[in-house]
Amino acid sequence: MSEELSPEIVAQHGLSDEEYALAKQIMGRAPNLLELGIFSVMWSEHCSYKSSKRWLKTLPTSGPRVIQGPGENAGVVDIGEGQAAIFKIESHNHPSFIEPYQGAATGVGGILRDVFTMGARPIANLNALRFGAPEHEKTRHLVSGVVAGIGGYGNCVGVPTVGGEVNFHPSYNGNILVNAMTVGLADAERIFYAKAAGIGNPVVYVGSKTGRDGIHGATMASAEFDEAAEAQRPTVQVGDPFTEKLLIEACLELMATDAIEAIQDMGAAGLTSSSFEMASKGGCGVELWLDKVPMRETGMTPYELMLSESQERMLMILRPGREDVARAIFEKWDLDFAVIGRLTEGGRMKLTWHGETVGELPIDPLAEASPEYDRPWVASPTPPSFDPDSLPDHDPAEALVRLMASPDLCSRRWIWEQYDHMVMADTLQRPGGDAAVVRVHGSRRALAMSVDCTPRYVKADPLEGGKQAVAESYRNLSAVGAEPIAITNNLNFGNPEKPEIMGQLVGAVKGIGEAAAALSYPVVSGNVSLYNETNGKAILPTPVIGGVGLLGDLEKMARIALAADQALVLLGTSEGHLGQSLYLRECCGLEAGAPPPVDLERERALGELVRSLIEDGLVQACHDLSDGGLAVATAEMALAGKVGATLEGPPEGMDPLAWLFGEDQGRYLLASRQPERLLERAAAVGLPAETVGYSGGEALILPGGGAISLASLSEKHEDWLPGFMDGEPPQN
Amino acid sequence: MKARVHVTLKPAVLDPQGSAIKNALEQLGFSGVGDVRQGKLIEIELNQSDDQAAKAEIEAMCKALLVNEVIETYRLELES
Amino acid sequence: MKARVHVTLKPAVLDPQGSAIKNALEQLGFSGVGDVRQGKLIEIELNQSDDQAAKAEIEAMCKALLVNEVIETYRLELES
Amino acid sequence: MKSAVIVFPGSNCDRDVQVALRQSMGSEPTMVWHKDSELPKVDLIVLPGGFSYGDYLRVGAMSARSPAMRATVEAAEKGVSVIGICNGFQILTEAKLLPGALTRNRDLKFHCRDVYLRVETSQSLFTSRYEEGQCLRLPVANHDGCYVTDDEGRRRLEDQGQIAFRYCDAEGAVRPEANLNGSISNIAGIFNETKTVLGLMPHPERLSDPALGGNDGRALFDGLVEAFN
Ligand SMILES: Nc1ncnc2c1ncn2[C@@H]1O[C@H](COP(=O)(O)OP(=O)(O)O)[C@@H](O)[C@H]1O
Ligand SMILES: [Mg+2]
Repeated sequence: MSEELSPEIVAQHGLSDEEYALAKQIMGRAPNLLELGIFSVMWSEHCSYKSSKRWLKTLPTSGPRVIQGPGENAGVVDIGEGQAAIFKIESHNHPSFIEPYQGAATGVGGILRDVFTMGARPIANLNALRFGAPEHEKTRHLVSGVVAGIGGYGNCVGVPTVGGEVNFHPSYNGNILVNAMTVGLADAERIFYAKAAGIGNPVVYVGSKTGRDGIHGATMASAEFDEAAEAQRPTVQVGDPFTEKLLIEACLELMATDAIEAIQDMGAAGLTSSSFEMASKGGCGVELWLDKVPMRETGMTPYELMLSESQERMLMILRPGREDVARAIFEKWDLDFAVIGRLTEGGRMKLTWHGETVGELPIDPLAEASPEYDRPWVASPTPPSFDPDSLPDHDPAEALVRLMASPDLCSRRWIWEQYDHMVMADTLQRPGGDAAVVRVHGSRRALAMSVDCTPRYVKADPLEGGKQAVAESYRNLSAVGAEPIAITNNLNFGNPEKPEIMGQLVGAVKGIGEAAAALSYPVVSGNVSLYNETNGKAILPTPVIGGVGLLGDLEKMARIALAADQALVLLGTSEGHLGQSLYLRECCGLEAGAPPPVDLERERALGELVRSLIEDGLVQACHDLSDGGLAVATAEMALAGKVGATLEGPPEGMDPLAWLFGEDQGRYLLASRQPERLLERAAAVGLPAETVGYSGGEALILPGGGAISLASLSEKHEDWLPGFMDGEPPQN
Repeated sequence: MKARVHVTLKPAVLDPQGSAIKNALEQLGFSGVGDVRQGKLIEIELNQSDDQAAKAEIEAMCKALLVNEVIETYRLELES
Repeated sequence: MKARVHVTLKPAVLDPQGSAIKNALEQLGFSGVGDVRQGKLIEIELNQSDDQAAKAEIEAMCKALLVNEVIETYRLELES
Repeated sequence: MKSAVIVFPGSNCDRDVQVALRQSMGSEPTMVWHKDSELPKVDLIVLPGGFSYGDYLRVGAMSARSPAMRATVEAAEKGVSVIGICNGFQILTEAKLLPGALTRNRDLKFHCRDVYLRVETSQSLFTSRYEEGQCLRLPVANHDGCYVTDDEGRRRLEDQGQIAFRYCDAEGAVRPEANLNGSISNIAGIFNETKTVLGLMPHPERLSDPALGGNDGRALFDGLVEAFN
């Protein structure tokens, strides 16, 4: 059927010699170009998870609430009253570096499709962003483009963007991270899966027409970066949020009928991976009539149609006789609708072009044979140590201002005000708190959500860093009063072929797994992004955790805003841990020491206590302690409430700066008018709690060093980002 | 003099606005409308009398700012 | 044939895009940049061979949809 | 009161305003598809916020030419009340039911945040439950909220009391600093000459429920219901 392809062509498709040999063995002959293209995308890191699979398998993925764990387009958890939350996070790192606006926008579009393809109406978007050093010449342009792109897409589709996180660090100079998360709501009885069934059933294509977009985008997304990346620019795609909005409405309308047997978005590797996944999950074969695919351009080839990554497309298997119902709905929404094939016996994929067979592959062997590597790894070196006693002395007030105005801690208002975070009129807690809270429409219940990772901890100790990311997520949800129910995760790492990078991945996944198990906080979905390197330099390991929690009654919810005349009660143990702290980095210029250890049993007990205190109405405001420790948490609560606060000195023998800025884990700051009740309740369950200050006035007063007026603190906190972005040339 | 930069999407790049305009025109009853593409028109006053110099300067501006070469191309027009 | 419609804001209407571009160009070190205005370029394929008819049709499209005469004006270009 | 909400492709506040109307009316508004050229007999037609047609070409331009909008224009000419919120306001100007136009925000950015509004008159169906000079807090969420019209147009709006809301500070003072998008004389919302048509950029439906952090929008819908019952 075809003679041997040249080694150059095989190499261009990113297949190793072993992989190519395996491909020939599976085919029983040499693949033709179309078939080779299919192998190359199916076996790319992005689609096959060949480096991470072995470790992902170790994650705890089940629990009483889990309806669907990893393996589908998104994870599904039971939230009671017959409803389910469906969510997932996904990276769009390389495309966003190449073209920030479109890269970020299409990232949002892609994760939305993963969620509504399962029958959920998307109700919230979040994003985890990592940029290079502020002084790097590309950073401003990238921030402005990525933020505009996320807003441009999310605002138009009408899904509120309610939360996220942003870090700046030189290790991301040439390789930013854009991770987008979508949370959706569905009827637990009406979840849609990708498992094809029903020999002879029609394969239906809906959405936008197929163009020559991002051909090889999937392979590019996992090829290590270098300056030559610039040359790959044309592989970037343009998103069409308007069409996506129509697609959401049309799909949900059709899902309300009984027409759909299976459905799958066309994400990375478009028609190839969507048709393969559906057929292999259903254990059947599929025949695709490629000339029937709606095309945007003339002269398109089968190869281009199978590999195109044009956005806003879905593939469905319809039940017999339901074509007209479906067609009518998509025509009503002015979307393309085409029957492009049918399910067949005997698991082969047959591709035809005007009646002539142009490619044929066995489905399961190809899927099963997809490579899985046990890559060599080495434990991460212990970070440089530092001598706490030799640290420069700082005025606490000045140090606090410096931290609150630093790139990683300053206000993100400039960003979230460019996102519509209120559309759908269910946003109970807007950006700026510990977790965003979105009401379950028409009910008294709500979902809390946040994305978290502290890459500097993970770099210093992948295991502790992995645990910490999950623990912080658990804390952020508990701090608003929500029961943490499940997580999604986005593993962003460098080149896994390097043992030290693989060591970071192995350590972080182990940490995430331990924490998820100890906190009954299972992993239900996720995504892996590897080869995040430029010219051989890797990013900080960044395993982002997206957490979702449930609030049974929206009246029983805590916020971070202080009011006057409240006592500040600190829950948890403070030892003044400065290793890897933001204070050490921003005020002492050191990225040193071990990260704060995480005591998972303690985290669980503290979370339960905090939630019960909020539930019982004993807490007027609550904030977990993280970057910047006690002083920063207090300052954030004061700014949110526009009321001052006074903090008392450290326990005997602790350095005041360590007390104020130490980042010991497992701590919450509670504001209450009945502090003694809190102390009793903590003592009753054997957890440490102490009153550390009180609210009131118009200034922040720190032990052993001065006061800062809220007004000036607020100004410094608010001004950094807009100031930094000022003078940014307008984006195309 | 005055320079006109016509910025258009590269031919293979999706143009959602263009297709939306085409559909709208058809719904308004205009027939025989083929492909529609929407681009930008940037008009720049330059105090530069020499055509060659002006051309070079505008081209530098396109590279530096006006054109997103990832997805766009441009055409230049000078008018004294 | 192909029609090009250049849609620009009326002189009296503020053009924040234009001024932002001007500022950015100056920040990038381009000197002698005067007024900058940003408009739209709409390219329409028409299967209409007669220039007069084409012109009339495009003008009708401008009135019906392409141009908001409250704030915009337009210029027409035909290319066979 | 009987009301209809027109759903355009890309509308995304249609459900939000439906909820607010239901809350004030105690009954359901009719949702009308943009392709329908017949409207039900109603007292109030609502054009919701969103990105109809993706905001492509010009905000509101394509929706303004839809069959449902042609019917809306006819109804408005017969005196039926019409309110356009955000994208709905943009559609109303494109449909010439309201003068002027809405253009890109002065700083070129999308703005999503609460703003303060001064109620310029309580002498209308839409503002009867507010006091003249009252200061409201309502969210905006738009990229093209900058209202423009020529001097003569502005004078006409002022002379005929057609300005409904102006951006102001927390104390209710209409100052340049409070003008977040560059709108002429801080205009956030305007009426037609007969005050039967209102267009405004802020979203009353987004703060008509204390659980969402405010209730200043509620009185607008309550006032309409009262007027029509
Ligand atoms: N880090 C991870 N942890 C758990 N599950 C993961 C992880 N990465 C990927 N998965 C799961 O693998 C499947 C394929 O992931 P992905 O290719 O990103 O999905 P899609 O193809 O829908 O974008 C999904 O079910 C996803 O949830
Ligand atoms: Mg998917």
